Amino acid sequence: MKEIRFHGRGGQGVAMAAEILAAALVRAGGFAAAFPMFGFERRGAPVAAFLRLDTAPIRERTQVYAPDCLILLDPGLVRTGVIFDGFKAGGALVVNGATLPPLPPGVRVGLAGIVRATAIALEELGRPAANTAILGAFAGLTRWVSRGALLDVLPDYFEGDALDGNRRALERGYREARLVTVPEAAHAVP
Amino acid sequence: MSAVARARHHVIVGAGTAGLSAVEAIRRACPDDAVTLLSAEPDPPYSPTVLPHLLAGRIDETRIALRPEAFFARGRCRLRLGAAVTALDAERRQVRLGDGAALGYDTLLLASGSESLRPALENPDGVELLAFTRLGDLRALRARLHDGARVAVLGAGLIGMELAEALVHRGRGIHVAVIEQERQVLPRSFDAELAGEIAALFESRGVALRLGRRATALERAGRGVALTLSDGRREPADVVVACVGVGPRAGFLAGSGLAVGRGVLVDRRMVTNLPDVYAAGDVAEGPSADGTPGVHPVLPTAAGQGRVAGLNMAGRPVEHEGWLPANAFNFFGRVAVTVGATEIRPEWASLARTRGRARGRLLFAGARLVGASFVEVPVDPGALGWLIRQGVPAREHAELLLARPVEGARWLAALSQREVA
Amino acid sequence: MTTGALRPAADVRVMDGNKAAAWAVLLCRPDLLASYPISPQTPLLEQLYKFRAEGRLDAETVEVEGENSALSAAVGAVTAGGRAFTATSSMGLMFMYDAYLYASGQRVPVVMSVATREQCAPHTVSSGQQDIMMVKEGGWVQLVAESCQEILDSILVAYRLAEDPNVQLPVNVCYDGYYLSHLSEPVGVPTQEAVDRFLAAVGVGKRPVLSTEAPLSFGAFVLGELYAEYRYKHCQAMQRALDLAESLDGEFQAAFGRAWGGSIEAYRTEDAEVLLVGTGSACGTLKVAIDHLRQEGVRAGLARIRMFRPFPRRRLAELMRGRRAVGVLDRSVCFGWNSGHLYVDVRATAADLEARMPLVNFIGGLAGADIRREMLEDAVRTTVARGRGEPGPEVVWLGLE
Amino acid sequence: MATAALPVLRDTLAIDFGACPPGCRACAEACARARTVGRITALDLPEVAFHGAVTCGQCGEPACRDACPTGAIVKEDAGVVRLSETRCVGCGACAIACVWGGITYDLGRGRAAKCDTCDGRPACVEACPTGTLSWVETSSLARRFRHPDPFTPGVGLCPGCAAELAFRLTFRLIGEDVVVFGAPGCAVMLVTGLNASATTRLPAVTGLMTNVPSLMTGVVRQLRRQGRRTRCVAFVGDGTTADVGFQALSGAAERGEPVLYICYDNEGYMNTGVQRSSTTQQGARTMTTPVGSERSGKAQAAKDVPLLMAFHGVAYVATANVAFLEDFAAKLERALAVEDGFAYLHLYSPCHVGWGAPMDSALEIARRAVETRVYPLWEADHGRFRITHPVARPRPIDDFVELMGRFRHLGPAERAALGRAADERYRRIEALCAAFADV
Repeated sequence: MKEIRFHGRGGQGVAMAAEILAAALVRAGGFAAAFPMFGFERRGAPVAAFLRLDTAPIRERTQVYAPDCLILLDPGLVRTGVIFDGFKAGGALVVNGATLPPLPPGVRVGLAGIVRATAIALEELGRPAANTAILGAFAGLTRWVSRGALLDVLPDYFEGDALDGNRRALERGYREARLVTVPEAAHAVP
Repeated sequence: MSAVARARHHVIVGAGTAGLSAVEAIRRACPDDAVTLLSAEPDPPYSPTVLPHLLAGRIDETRIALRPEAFFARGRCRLRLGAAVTALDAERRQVRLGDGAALGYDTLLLASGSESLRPALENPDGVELLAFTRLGDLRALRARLHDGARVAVLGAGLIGMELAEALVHRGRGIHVAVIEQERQVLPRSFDAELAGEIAALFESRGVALRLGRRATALERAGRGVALTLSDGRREPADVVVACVGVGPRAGFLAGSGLAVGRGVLVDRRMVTNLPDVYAAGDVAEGPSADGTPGVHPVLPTAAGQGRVAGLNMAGRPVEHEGWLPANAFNFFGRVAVTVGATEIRPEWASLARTRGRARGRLLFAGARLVGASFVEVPVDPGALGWLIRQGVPAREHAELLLARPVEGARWLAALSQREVA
Repeated sequence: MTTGALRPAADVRVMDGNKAAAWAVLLCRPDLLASYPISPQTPLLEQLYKFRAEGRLDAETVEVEGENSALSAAVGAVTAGGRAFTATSSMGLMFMYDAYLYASGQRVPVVMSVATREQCAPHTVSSGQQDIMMVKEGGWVQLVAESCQEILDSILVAYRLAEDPNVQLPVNVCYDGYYLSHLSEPVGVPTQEAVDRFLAAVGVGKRPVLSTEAPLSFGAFVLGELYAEYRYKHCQAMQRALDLAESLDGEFQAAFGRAWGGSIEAYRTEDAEVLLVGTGSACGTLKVAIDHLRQEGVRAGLARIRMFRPFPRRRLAELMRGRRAVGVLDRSVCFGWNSGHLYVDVRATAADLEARMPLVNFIGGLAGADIRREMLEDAVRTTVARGRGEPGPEVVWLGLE
Repeated sequence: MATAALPVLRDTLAIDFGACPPGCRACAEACARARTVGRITALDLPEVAFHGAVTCGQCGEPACRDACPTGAIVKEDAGVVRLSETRCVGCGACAIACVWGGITYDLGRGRAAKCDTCDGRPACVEACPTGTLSWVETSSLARRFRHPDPFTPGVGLCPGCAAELAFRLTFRLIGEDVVVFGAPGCAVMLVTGLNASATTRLPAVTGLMTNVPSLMTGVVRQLRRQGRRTRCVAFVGDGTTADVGFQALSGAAERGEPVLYICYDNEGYMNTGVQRSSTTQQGARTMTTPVGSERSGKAQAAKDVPLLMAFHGVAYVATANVAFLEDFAAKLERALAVEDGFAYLHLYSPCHVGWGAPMDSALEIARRAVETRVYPLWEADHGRFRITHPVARPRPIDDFVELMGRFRHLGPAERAALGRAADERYRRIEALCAAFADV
């Protein structure tokens, strides 16, 4: 079983990113469960979401405390100091932005990738919903899910122009994601 | 939750106009209450007013019932015929009946009507002296009337004159003589002038009027009888009918503690001096419109008093407006109507109008109409009565009332009724 | 026994608990949907209105001004012979409490889901089971789900239970707010034909309804013995619902290929020395904890209460019989008993047993506080220790201190 | 369901008194031609510049009948006071007894005669050139009763209850294709029964004080779904309506649910022993607004619920009053004409028990509430405001206040304030009528 934690802000589509990813994983024949951690609904508030994927049914109904992967839709949240809590040594890190945020000492990243997901979203959708672009990047970087599975489930969440825009955003995220080197990082892909 | 009043038992003595009006009123106010209506007579309720009309043949006995049978079948009303009341025990709240049985009541209405007064005359032979206030009287009279019979009527009051008129109307060569101690006919109803006209009318139809005289003795004479009059003359007859007046039928109340004057004394609510005992109609002596008490044995008064008594018995405190003298007479097609006062008082004004046989006279106390009498003129006695009762200032319209009495009175009454309403 | 397991299949969609409930409602073809939004149940309503807007749901929709009216409108529709659905959470459930009692006392077979949530005060919109515990004596049938699939399936069963001529009671389908209402996981959606077949046994015409042809008076005033008779019959119907829940589980499996265990899901209880008792989503994590501890040789099992009202007292007593200790997991508090609500019921059930055993209550997960697997493993170990005679407090607050 | 035979009630003659053209005697002449003896009197009196007509008013308790010695006059079930000419002996007692000008005494034949409305086709009306005489429906209320009284025997309300009267009328008008809704309160015993007994022959639902409009919503939606036009009608009190149940009422009104909601307003919680509600009149004594040295009576003015409902923008809102039943019936019919929207009737229904008045006083109190402007009769039909019973010259407020013990403690100043408040209320409705007469 792998566990993923999403961090972002209200309005970025954090919860939906987790749900789309779960749907794609199930579409591909696996099992997945995702849920967001909610406070009061407010634009701009910090939001987290959790996802588990496995080859067997998932019964845990708890938050993710030891993520195998962190997906940071808003790297600025790193300043809160809790983003990397429990991050497994050698885990994967997918960041929305041109560079990696400063990492706390002791964090051992196995794979790090960046993508300008917000810029892609603004270009393709006209609004900063970075979720599909970063999912494309996640697929391209980790290979835990196929780009095709993600594209397959997009019609369940979008329609019309939004569907087309999100397809483009996902494709561009997949293409434009870049692996980056982290000092002291272990480069073995999990 | 309010308690529901217990249904009560009302006993009404007498099934005439007053008694029946009381039944209607009780029914309307308290439909669940029980009513027992006691009539001393064997016949279904009727009004003695119909007697001359029956005798004259203007109507037959099948058409005189005051209410259809279904009326008594409705609700909790029980009509007992031939049930004469012999005594009242107000303490135990019961009346005693002719068969000795006692009947309890919650409220009691005395509406036993009136009965004929007996004339004071010598009758050594015990000659049969008929009366004319009940169906039984009528039947007795009819049995004795053969063609050409001579009938002596004692008294030229309303009943006597109506009897005389009916006998004439009946025809068959019947001779009628009316003996009256006053010098005019209908002394309590008309002034002398009008009475004179009426008298002339009767005489023109062959009725012998013996005015200013009274019968002092009665004896057998051959196959008939003979009356001795106060002036010494003798009046032969086959049948003698006493119509010298009526009085309240209140004899059975002797010893009950009930206050009786000329009739059973009642106030405006028809309450007697005994608890829950009421009286109405001919038997009652109640206030008139101006408040003076009196017995007023005419139909509208009986109906009004009966209704007021019934409502009070049912717990609705209402007052009778007081009786107003009013009469309508129709003798041989000549019509006379009086309402209110008939005798003028010194302080009153009288306005009259005569046109041919038609006459009208109005009495005014200041601006107020207090009496009206009309002969051979269509009038509306009800509307006139309203004007008199309400004290409507009618003096300024006296000319209109005399010239066009129906329209004038109805107009004035209607205006006043709209103000009152 | 592994129950409710889902094999990936073509009809499987990933959806959260609210959507799973909405799909179930759609399949049950209600005549009327009455709703008032409250977190975390709101997305369920939104999904149903979306179905309605798309023409997939042929139902009257009533956007009421409050929860009391939501349930009342549903009760009205059912009284007039329809099938109705409503849903709520937390203070919304409290605000409809008079109508809640009216519905059960009138024996109105309405179905209402509850996305469970804490109560005020203090204010919170977070998960917890306090709301359904506050109404557990209201005369309704209460089903509690552990997964999104079970939410969907329980709503289908709820209509069978509610509308059964021998039951005629309103039914709650309860699921943890956020932990299930917002948990996206694969859910198998049955075909409409299969659901229609399953529900054909109940429906309109099999119970007294409002009609001008044969006028009836609903909601009469009743005194004394007749009132006692109504209450007696209500109690009897509750017990019949308990029996029916067991037999329906087999029928459900025949229809849809899934069984859930009836009133109680018994998990690894056959050889268990200690028994854990719980209800709702945390039981999923508890199963993982049990599996984990069994690798260490700890013989623990779980009795997951699926039908909380009527309480499956006899079955639970059988499952408790002979255990060394019983631990009860509560996500609510029972003021005045200084414990959780489920614990009070389990304690009462223990009185049915000849032999006594140590009982221990664990309270956790209030106001969205996460019940982590490690906490539950500690709880199981604590229960085992009590079974060995180790002393300790009767009530343990997880994560506190 | 057994349908009781309903009496056919007759219409009657109306005369606009004093409105005849001078010199016209057309009615009297037509009557004399048609009936030999004229029974209507033309009061053509140029001497006093009056021109009118009078005839029998067909009294309910006719004095002429009571005075008749032969039973010749009867009051028929259909309303006509009929005189049998074959029984009349011409004694004239009827003419003495009648003060209304209803009896014609025929000198020529020695018989009385009176109007019998020509059995519904009066010659006088046909002859009237101006419409001064008309043939009108005096009994239109009863004529509207197309249905039997829905009650089963034995209704457990206080004797003299105005709400019971209103309930019976309401459902004789609405009929049997109806579901009636009640809520705990006095009149719930009109809707439901006790134990296994039912009070009405109608399908009935007794809800909670908080949820009647919502129950109605569910029922009416379901019935419409089944293709039925069955009416859903609530008959509930002011506590349910104005206070604890107001939210549900407001919600159903805003949604425009196709139901008819009738609030019988007896201004308080009478079923629980007379406590104030928000519709209780200012100053009124109740058990929760008792009279003492520090406080006396209700401090606040009555909540104007019908106005609040009108501003919900619903299809039909009206105030009605048990003493103005024709007005009530007409409004009920307009409310029933609304098939697709919400209709609200606010029915003034005095509680003689709670208001400290005699058992037979409810209707008189209700009448005076209108005549003193305490309770204006108006409607808002699809937003068009109209006063249905204008009160140009209100009676003094004391005429209303004096009828009830609940106001006995009020001094002259407080009474005057009540009167001013009533006037203000009336003028507010007048202003709405002026502003929204033709929306």
